[in-house]
Amino acid sequence: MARYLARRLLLMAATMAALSIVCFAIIQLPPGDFLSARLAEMAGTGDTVDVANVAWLRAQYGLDEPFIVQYWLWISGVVGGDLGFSFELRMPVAEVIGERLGISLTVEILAIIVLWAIAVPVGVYSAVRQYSIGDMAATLFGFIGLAIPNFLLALLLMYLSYIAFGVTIGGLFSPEYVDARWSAGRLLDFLGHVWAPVLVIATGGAAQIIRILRANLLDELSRPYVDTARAKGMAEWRLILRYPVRVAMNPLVSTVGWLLPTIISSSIVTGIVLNLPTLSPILLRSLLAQDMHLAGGLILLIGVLTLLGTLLSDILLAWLDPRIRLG
Amino acid sequence: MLTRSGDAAPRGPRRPTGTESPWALVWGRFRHHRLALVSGVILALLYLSAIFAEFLAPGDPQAYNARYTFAPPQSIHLLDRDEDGSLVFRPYVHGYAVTVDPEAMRRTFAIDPDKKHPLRLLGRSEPYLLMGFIPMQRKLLTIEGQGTPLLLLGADRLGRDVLSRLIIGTRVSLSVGLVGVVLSLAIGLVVGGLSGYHGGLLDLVVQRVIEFLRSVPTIPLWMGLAAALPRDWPPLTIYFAITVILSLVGWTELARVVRGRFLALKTEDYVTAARLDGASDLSLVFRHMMPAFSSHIIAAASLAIPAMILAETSLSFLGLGLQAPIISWGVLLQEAQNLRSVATAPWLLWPAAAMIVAVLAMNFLGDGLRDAADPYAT
Amino acid sequence: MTDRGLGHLNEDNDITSRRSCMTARTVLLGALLVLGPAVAGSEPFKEAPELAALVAEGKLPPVDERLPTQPLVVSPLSEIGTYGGTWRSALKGASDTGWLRRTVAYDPLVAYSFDWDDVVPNVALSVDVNDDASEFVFHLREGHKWSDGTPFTAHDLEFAITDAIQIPEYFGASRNTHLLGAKATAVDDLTLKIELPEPNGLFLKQMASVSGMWPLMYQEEYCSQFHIKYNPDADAEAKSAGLTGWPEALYLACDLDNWRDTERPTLLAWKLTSPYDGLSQQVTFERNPYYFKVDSASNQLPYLDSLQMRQSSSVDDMVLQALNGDIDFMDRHIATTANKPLFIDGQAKGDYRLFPTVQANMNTSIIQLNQNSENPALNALFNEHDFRVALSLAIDRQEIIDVLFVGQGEPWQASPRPESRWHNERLAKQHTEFDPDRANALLDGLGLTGRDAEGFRLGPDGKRIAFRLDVTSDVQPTFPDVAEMLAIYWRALGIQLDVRKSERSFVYETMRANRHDAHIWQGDGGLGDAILDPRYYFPANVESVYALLWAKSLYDPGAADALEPPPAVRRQQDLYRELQRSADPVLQDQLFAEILEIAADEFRVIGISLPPNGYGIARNDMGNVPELQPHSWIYPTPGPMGVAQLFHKRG
Amino acid sequence: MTAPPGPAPAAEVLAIVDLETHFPLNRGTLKAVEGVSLTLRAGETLCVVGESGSGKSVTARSILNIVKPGRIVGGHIWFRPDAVIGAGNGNGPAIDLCALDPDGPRLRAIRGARIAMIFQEPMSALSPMHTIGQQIIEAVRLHRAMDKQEARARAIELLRQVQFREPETAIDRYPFQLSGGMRQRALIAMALSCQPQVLIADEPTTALDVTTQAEILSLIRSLQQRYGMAVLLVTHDMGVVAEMADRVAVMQGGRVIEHGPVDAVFRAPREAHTRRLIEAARLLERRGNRAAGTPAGGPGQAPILSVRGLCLAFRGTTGFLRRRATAVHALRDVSFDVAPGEALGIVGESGSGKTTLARALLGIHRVDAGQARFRRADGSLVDLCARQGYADRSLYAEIRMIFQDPFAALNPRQTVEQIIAEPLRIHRLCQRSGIGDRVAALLRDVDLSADVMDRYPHAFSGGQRQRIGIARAMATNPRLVVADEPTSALDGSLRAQILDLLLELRNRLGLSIILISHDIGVVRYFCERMAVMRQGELVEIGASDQICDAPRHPYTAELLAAVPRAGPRHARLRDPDAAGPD
Repeated sequence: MARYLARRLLLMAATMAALSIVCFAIIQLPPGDFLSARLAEMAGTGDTVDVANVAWLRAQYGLDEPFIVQYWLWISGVVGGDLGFSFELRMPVAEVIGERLGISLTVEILAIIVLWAIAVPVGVYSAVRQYSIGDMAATLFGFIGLAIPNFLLALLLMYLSYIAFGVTIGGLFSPEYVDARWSAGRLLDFLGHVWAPVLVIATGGAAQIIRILRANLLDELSRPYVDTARAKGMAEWRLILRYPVRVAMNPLVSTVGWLLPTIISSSIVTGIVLNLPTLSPILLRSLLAQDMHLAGGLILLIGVLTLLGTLLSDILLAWLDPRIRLG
Repeated sequence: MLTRSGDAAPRGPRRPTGTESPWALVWGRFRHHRLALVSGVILALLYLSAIFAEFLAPGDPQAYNARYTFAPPQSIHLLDRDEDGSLVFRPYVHGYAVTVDPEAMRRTFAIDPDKKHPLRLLGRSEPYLLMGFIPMQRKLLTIEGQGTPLLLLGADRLGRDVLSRLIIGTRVSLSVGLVGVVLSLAIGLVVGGLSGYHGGLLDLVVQRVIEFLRSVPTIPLWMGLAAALPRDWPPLTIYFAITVILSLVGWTELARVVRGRFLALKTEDYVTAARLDGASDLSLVFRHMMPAFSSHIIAAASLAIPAMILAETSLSFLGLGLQAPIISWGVLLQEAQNLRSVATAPWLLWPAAAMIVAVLAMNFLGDGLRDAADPYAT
Repeated sequence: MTDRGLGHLNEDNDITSRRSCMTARTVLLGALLVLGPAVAGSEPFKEAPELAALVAEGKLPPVDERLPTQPLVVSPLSEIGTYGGTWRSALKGASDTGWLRRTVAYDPLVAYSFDWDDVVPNVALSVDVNDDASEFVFHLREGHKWSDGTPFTAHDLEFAITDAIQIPEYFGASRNTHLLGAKATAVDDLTLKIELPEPNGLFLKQMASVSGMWPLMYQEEYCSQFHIKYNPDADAEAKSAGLTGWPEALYLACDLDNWRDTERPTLLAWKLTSPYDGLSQQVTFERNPYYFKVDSASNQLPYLDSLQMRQSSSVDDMVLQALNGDIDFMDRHIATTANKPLFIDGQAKGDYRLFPTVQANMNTSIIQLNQNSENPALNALFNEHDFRVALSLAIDRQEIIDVLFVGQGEPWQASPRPESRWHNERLAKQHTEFDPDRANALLDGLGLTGRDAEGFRLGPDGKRIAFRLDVTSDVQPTFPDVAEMLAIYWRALGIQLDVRKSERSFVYETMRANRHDAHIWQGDGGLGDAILDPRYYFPANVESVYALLWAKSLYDPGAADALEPPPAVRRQQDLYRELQRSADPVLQDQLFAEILEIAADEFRVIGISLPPNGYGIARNDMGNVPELQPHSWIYPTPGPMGVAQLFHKRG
Repeated sequence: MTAPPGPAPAAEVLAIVDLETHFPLNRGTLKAVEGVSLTLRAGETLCVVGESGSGKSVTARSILNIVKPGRIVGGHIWFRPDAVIGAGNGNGPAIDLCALDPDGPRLRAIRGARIAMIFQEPMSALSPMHTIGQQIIEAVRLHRAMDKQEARARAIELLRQVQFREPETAIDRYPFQLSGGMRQRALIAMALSCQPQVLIADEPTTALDVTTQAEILSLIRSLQQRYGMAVLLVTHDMGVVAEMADRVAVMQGGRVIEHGPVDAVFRAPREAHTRRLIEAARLLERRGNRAAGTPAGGPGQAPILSVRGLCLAFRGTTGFLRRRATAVHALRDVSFDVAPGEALGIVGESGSGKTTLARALLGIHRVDAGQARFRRADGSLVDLCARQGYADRSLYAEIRMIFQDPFAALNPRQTVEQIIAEPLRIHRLCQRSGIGDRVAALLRDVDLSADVMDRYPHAFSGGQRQRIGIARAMATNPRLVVADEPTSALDGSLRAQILDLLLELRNRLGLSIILISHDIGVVRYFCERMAVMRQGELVEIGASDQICDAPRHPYTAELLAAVPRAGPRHARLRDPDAAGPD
C-alpha cells in the first residue's frame, strides 16, 4: 500500500511540475500583463495614470522579469507553501481560495447529488425498458440538458423566477442573510437560491451519466448471473437493483473522482450569470486580469484536484470492485 | 462466448445472412435506430442549409434597418382571399405599423392588416454570390412590396433579419465542429494508432502525455490560447485558429478511442490470421484493422462534434471565441444573452433552439452510429 | 421633487453659499471672506433616534459636540427628510470602486455645484487663492471630527498630501496629477496651505473633481502606522503580511480605492462596516455620527441608517434586482439604453420610477484618426483637413441615431454640449450633414481618384486606402455597432475600415504605443469637464490619441517621441497654458472659447451625435431624488447632490 | 411419446405439454420451442440432449419462465409439488407454471424453493461483486424465514455438502477467486438451499475441463440420491447422457424427436438424428481412418520440426494495493519432434500451455528460451522461435494455422474469396487472373461450393466457416499445419466431419500436423502420436493408442478416466459392432 501510494504520489508530483509550467505559460500567453490590463480598466473610468508609477509597480511585482525568473519566484513559493499574492484582490491566494472553497464545494456537491439523483433512475429505467417511449423521453430530456448552453438556462431561470414568483435568485443569499449566522431562515434562503445553479450544472452533466449507465446496464442485464438471481425467485426490480445495477454503477461511481476538479472549473459560465460567490468567477476574473498568482494557484489547484480525483477514483473503484481490490 | 455450444436463447438482432457488404449491414442496423435516422435527416438538412445559406436566407444578414429594430417575427399566411372572396393559396405576410416610444426608447410594432405583402418562391433579389463564387439573383423566398422587410424570425437590435443571420451562422457553427473534429481525428488517429499498434515505450509516453493534457483545465487553456491569438489576424484566420484550439483539447479523447480499438483488434484472431498469412504491418493496419474500426471512429467523431459546437458558444460567451462581424450561433447567442432580449425580444434566442436541435441530432446520430458500428458484435 | 431646471438650482446654491458665505468664484477672485453665522438658525440640532439613544446611554457625545461649530447646511433638493432605512444598490465584480466614489465617497474639500457650473465649499469652510493661482489656503471647520470622534485637522491633510499621495511608489499618486509637486503645510489646526510648483488656475475645479477626494481619506493617527516614516517596522510588518512593502500596506488601508479596512476612521456620511475585498458578497456602511452636514431644519445628516451594496458578477442579476424593487437608487451599470424598455415596463411591479439625468458627454462616439501615425501613407491622409471632412460628410448620422438611439439625439461633432457655457455652434454642427457627393468630391479633389478592382480608392502610395479600428464593447455597447455602420458608409466612399472587436487592455496598449490607426470612444468633456479634459478640442493629454505625440509636447515635453505640433495646435496649447496660469475664471472662459474656435477650424476629430438623456432607477419611496443631474465621472454623479440627503419616505 | 393433456399422472413432478416458446426478431419470430411435451418423475434424471439451436435450453428455461426476451406462447407446464418417489399417485393439485405471471409472487415462490436451476457458465452465473456467501444466504432467506446468522450457518453447511474444503472461509470468497469447478459447486449449493424437488441443470459442465466435469456430475448424482430430487439435465454431450440419464429426450429444431429410457434409446435409436449423435460420440472412442504408422517416411527420417527446451513465462502484475510481480510459466522446457507427414496431438486441460505452444511456434509469442528448428522445403533449417524466425515471410506459406474459433478467425469485412486469396496474393503463389480458379478449387477441396466466393463470413454456419479456415490454411500448400482446437467450437456431429476432412487432406497432401485439443478422444482419433501437457510441461509423449490404453503418467490416466464413459453405465456408449478399444 505504502509503496503503491508513494509511486502514485511521485508520478503526481512530476505531473504537477509539468502542469505548473504549462499553467504559468498559459496565463502569460495573452499579450500584456496584469498592470497593462489594470491600466486599461482605469482609463475606462476616466482616471489617468502616471507611467513612472507603473514602471515602479511592474518592478515590484516582478512583471518585468523574464518568464523563467517569474516562474521560479512563484513556484519556489508554492513549493514552500506560499501560493503567492493576488495582484488584484491584494490578498494571499491561499486566503482567497480558503474563503471560497467551502461554498464552491457545497454547490458542486449538491449539484453532483442532484445530477445523480436525476441521472441514475433515468439511466436504469431507460436500460431496463430499452426502446420504450419512456426510454426515448428520458434520453431526450437528458440531452436537452446537455444541449442548452448553461448561460442561457441560467438566464432563463433567473428571468422566469422573477416573472413567475417575483423573486430574484442571483447569488446564494438574500441581502439580509448574506452576513447572518446560519439559521433555519438562512438555510431556507440558501435553498431558495442554490437550486438554480445546482439545476443548471446538473442538467448539463446528466446526459453523459445516463448514457454511460444505460450502456453498462444493458450489457449487465444480459449476463447469466441475472438469470441466476431470477431462478432464485427474487423479485424483478429488486434483483435488477441488487445485481446488474450494482455492477453497472461501478465505472460511474469511480468517475466521482473526476468531478473533483469541476468544483472550480465547471460552473464558470453559470457562476457568472447567477452571480455565485464561488471560485469559478474568480478564476475567470483572474485569467482576464492576468492576475498571475491567483490564476496560477487556481489552475494548479484544479490540477491537484484532477490528480487527486484520479487517485480517488482508483481507490474507490478498488474499494467497490472486489475483482480489482483482491485480484 | 462463441465457444459455447449450448443453445442459449438468441438475443438482439438476427445474424444477417447473404452477401450484404459490411457497410450495408451497418446501415441495416442503423435504420432501426429511429431517433438516429431522424437526426441524420435533420443534420443533412442543416448542413445543406449551411451550404446554400445565401440562397435560403431571405435577406442580407448584415443589413441593418433603422425602422425595424427589435421587430417581432411576421407570421406567414398561406391562404388569401381573392377579389371574389374565394380562398386561394397565395402566401403573404402583413406589414408592420411602427410607432416610436421616445420615452422608453423603443419602437413598438403592430400588425398592419391592410398591408399584405405576397411572398414569392425563387423571386428576384439583389445579386449575391452563392458560396462566395456563384453569382445568383434569386432567393428561395422573397417578399413583394417596396421597403417592407421579410422578418420571419424577427429582427435584432439593429433591425437585422434574425432568420438570415441564423442561416448564415449555421455555416460557421456547424463547420467549426466538423473542421475541429477532422483535425482532432487526424491527430488522434496518428497518435492513438501508433501508440496502440506499437505499444511498448511509445505507448507509455503517449499515454502519459494524454493523461497530462487531460489534467490541464480546459477553460483556462482555451482562454489562454484564444486570448493569445494575434489581434491583427483576419477573422477567417481567427476562426481557424479557434477550431485548432478546440481540437487541441479534443484529440486526446479520440486518440484514446483509437488506441483502445487498436489494442483490442491486435489480438483478434482474424488479424492474427492475416499476420500468419504473411501480411505486412501496413497491410494489417489498412486492410484489416482500419475497416474494422472506421465505423467506431465515425461514431466517436460524431459524438465529439456537439461538444465542439458547445465549446465555441462558451468561448463566445466569455468574449474569447468568434466575434462579430463573423456570424455564428455562438456570436448570435452572445448578442442575445441579456435580460433585454430574453424579456422583450425572445425571438433572438432562436439560435439557441437551432443549436439544441443540432446538438441533440448529433448526439443521437452518434449513438445510432455507435450502436450500428459493429454489425458483427454479438 | 418638482421639475426644476438647471437655472433654478443655482438659487439653491446661493442659499448654501449665503450660509457658508463663500463660493469658489469669489475665492478665485482673491477675496478673503469671513464666514457668516456659525450656527444655522436658532433651532437646536436634531439627530437620528438611534444616535439619540446612544447619547442617552452615554455611549456617544451629544449632537452639538459631534458637529463642527459651523456645520455645512444643506438645502434638500425637494424636502426635509426623515431618519431611517437602508439604501440598497449593487457593485459589479471585485473592483467596482467607482460606485463608492460616486456616492458615499464624494465629500471633498470643495465640491462641484449641482449644475457643475461652480465650485462650492464642502469640508473646507473657505479657500484663499493668490493672484497667480499657485498658493491655496484652505480653512477648515472648527470642531470637525473623524468618525472615531477625534478632531479632523490640517495636519491630517498635510500628512495625506505630503506623506501619502505623493510618494512615487504609490498607485494613487499618479491619479492626483494636480497635486504632484504640491507642498502642503498645516499653518495651524484649521488652516492648510498648498503651494503648487506651477500656477494652476483649474486647481480648485480639480480639487472638486472625483480625484479631489484622495487627501481626505487619511487620518494621520491611523494611517501613519503603515508609514515607514512614522513606524520603522512598517515595511517589515507589510512584508510579513505578504505585501510588497509598506506603501502597499498604506494603500490597502487608507486609499480611496480600497474599502477593505473597517477600522479606518472617516469623514464621510457613512462608515464602512463590511469590507469590499472582492470576496465578500455584500458591502455595508452605517451612519457616521460625526458627519458634518445638517439640513436646513437642523437635522444632522445623513437620513439613511445604512448602505447595502450587493456585489454581483452579472449585470443581468443587478437588472433583475432593480426590476424586483430590491434596489433603492442607482444608475450605474444597469441604466443602459437597451434596458430602458425593461425598466419602463417593470415600474409598477417593482415600485420604482425612472429619473432623468443629463449626459455630460457631448457625444455618443468620437472617431479619432491617428494624425501622428507611424504609417506615412495614412498619416499623410489623416492630416488632410478635407479628408477628415469627407469622412464626416459620408456618415448618415440621422440613420445612426435612428438605429442605435431610437431617434434620440442630434448630429453633433466633438464640441461642448448646448447647455454648456462654452457651447460653440460652428464646432458642434459643421460637417454633420450627410452629403456623400460632396465627400466624394473632396476626396477626388485630394487626387485620390484611383480605384482598385473592388472599387476602393487608392492612396498616394498606390495602395488601397484601408485602416483598422479596434473597438471595445464594455464601455459603450454601441461602439461596435457604430463602427460597423461607419465601415459601410466609408465603403461607399471607397475607403475600407476594418472593424475588430478587441479587448480593452489590448486597445489601450496599442494606443499607448501609438500603433493604432484610429480609435472610437465616448465624448468626454461636454459640460464642466470640457476645460479640465479638453482631449478632443486640441491635443492635450494622453487620451488625445488622434495626436498623441503633439499632446506630449504639452503634458510631457521631455519625452523622446514628443513632436512639435503644427502652428494652430501650438497656439491652442499655448492658450491652454495661459489659461492654467490664470486664477480669473472670466479670462479662463475667454481663452477656452478661443481654443474652441481654433478647434473648429482644425476639425481634428469626428463626432457622431449628442447623447440622449440618461436615466436612473429610484424606488418610489426615495426622497430627494435628483432630476436632470449632469452625468459624468469627473463630476461623479450623483455625488455632488450630497447623497446624505437621500431618504426613505415613511408610510 | 406424448403426455396426456391435463394434470400429470402420479409421481410425475413435472409435465410439459405442448410447450411453445418464441423469440421476437427484427423480422418475424424465432420459434425456439415448438410443441414440446416431456415428463419428469420424482427422483429420476431426465437428460435433454441436442445440438445448438435445438431448443433444449429454452425448454429448460421455460419451466421457470426465464426466457426474456422470448415468451411462452402456448402449452402447459404442470408442476405437482407433492409428488414423491414411490408415493404412487400424489393427490395434491398441479400448478400450471405457464399460467403464472413470470414476474409475479406465485412463480417466484416456486423458483429456487421448489424448482432450482443451475446454468452453463459458472464464470458469469455468479455476481462478480458479491461473495458466494452473500448470494447463497440471499437464496436461503428468500424462501426461509431465517435470520442472517442461521442463514449463514445453512450456507456453510450447503458448501460443505457440495464438497468445499474449509467452507467457513470459502463463504467469504468472491467468485473470481474460485476455479470454474468451485463456482459450479457454489451454484449447486445455492440451488440446493431450499431442498427443491426439481433441479434443472442447463449444460452444467460444458465450460469445465473434463476432469472437473466428472467431479461435478458425480456430485449431482450423489446429491440427487440424497435429496430425492428429480433432475432435468440439458446437455449436448451423449457421453454425459450415457453417464447420467434415466431417461433421455432428444431434441432437434425445437421439437422432441425421441423420448425414452436411456438404454432403449442407445440400443435402438429410432431417429436418424439420434443415431448420428450417438455415432459422433462413439467416433471419438476409437482411432480414425488414419494411415497407419508414419506415411511419408520412416522414424529414421529427419524431423520436419524439432522443438527443444521451449520456455515461456507471462509476466505481469496483479493486485491493486499490494502489487506483486507474477510470472505464469506457460511453457516449461518443452521438447518434441514432428516427423514429416506425422500428426502429433497435444492434449491438455485449459491453462496447460498447449495454445501458447502453438502460438510460440508461429512466432506470435516470444519464447524465453529454447528452439524450434523447422526444416524448410529447400532443406535449410530455421529456428521459428528466434527473434528473426519469421523474418523471411515466405515461411508463413510453409507453416499454417487453423484457429479454434471459426467466428473470430475470419475477417467479417472480407468476402470468402478475399480471405482465401489473401495468402495467395501476399506470397504471389498465383497469377492475379488465376486467383478465382484457385480459390474455387480450394473451396471444393473443403466440400464447399465455389459460388460462395463473394459472400461474407456471417453468411455461413460454424462448420462452414471452419472449412473456409481450412481452405485458407491449405491455400499455400503448407508443409506443417498447426491446428489449435479446430473442432472444440463445433457440435458433435460437425466435429467428426471436420476431423475427417482434415484427415483426408492430410493423407492426400502429406502434411505434417500438430493438433491441439483438450479432448483426448479427438487426438486419439486423429493423431499417431500424442503428447500430454500439464501446467506448461509435457508429461507424457508417445503413440496415441499406447497412451490411451496404458497411460504411464497418473495425470494421463486421470484425464482418460474423466471422459464420460467410465463407470457402471459406460457400456451404453460402446459401439455394439466394433468391440472395445483397439
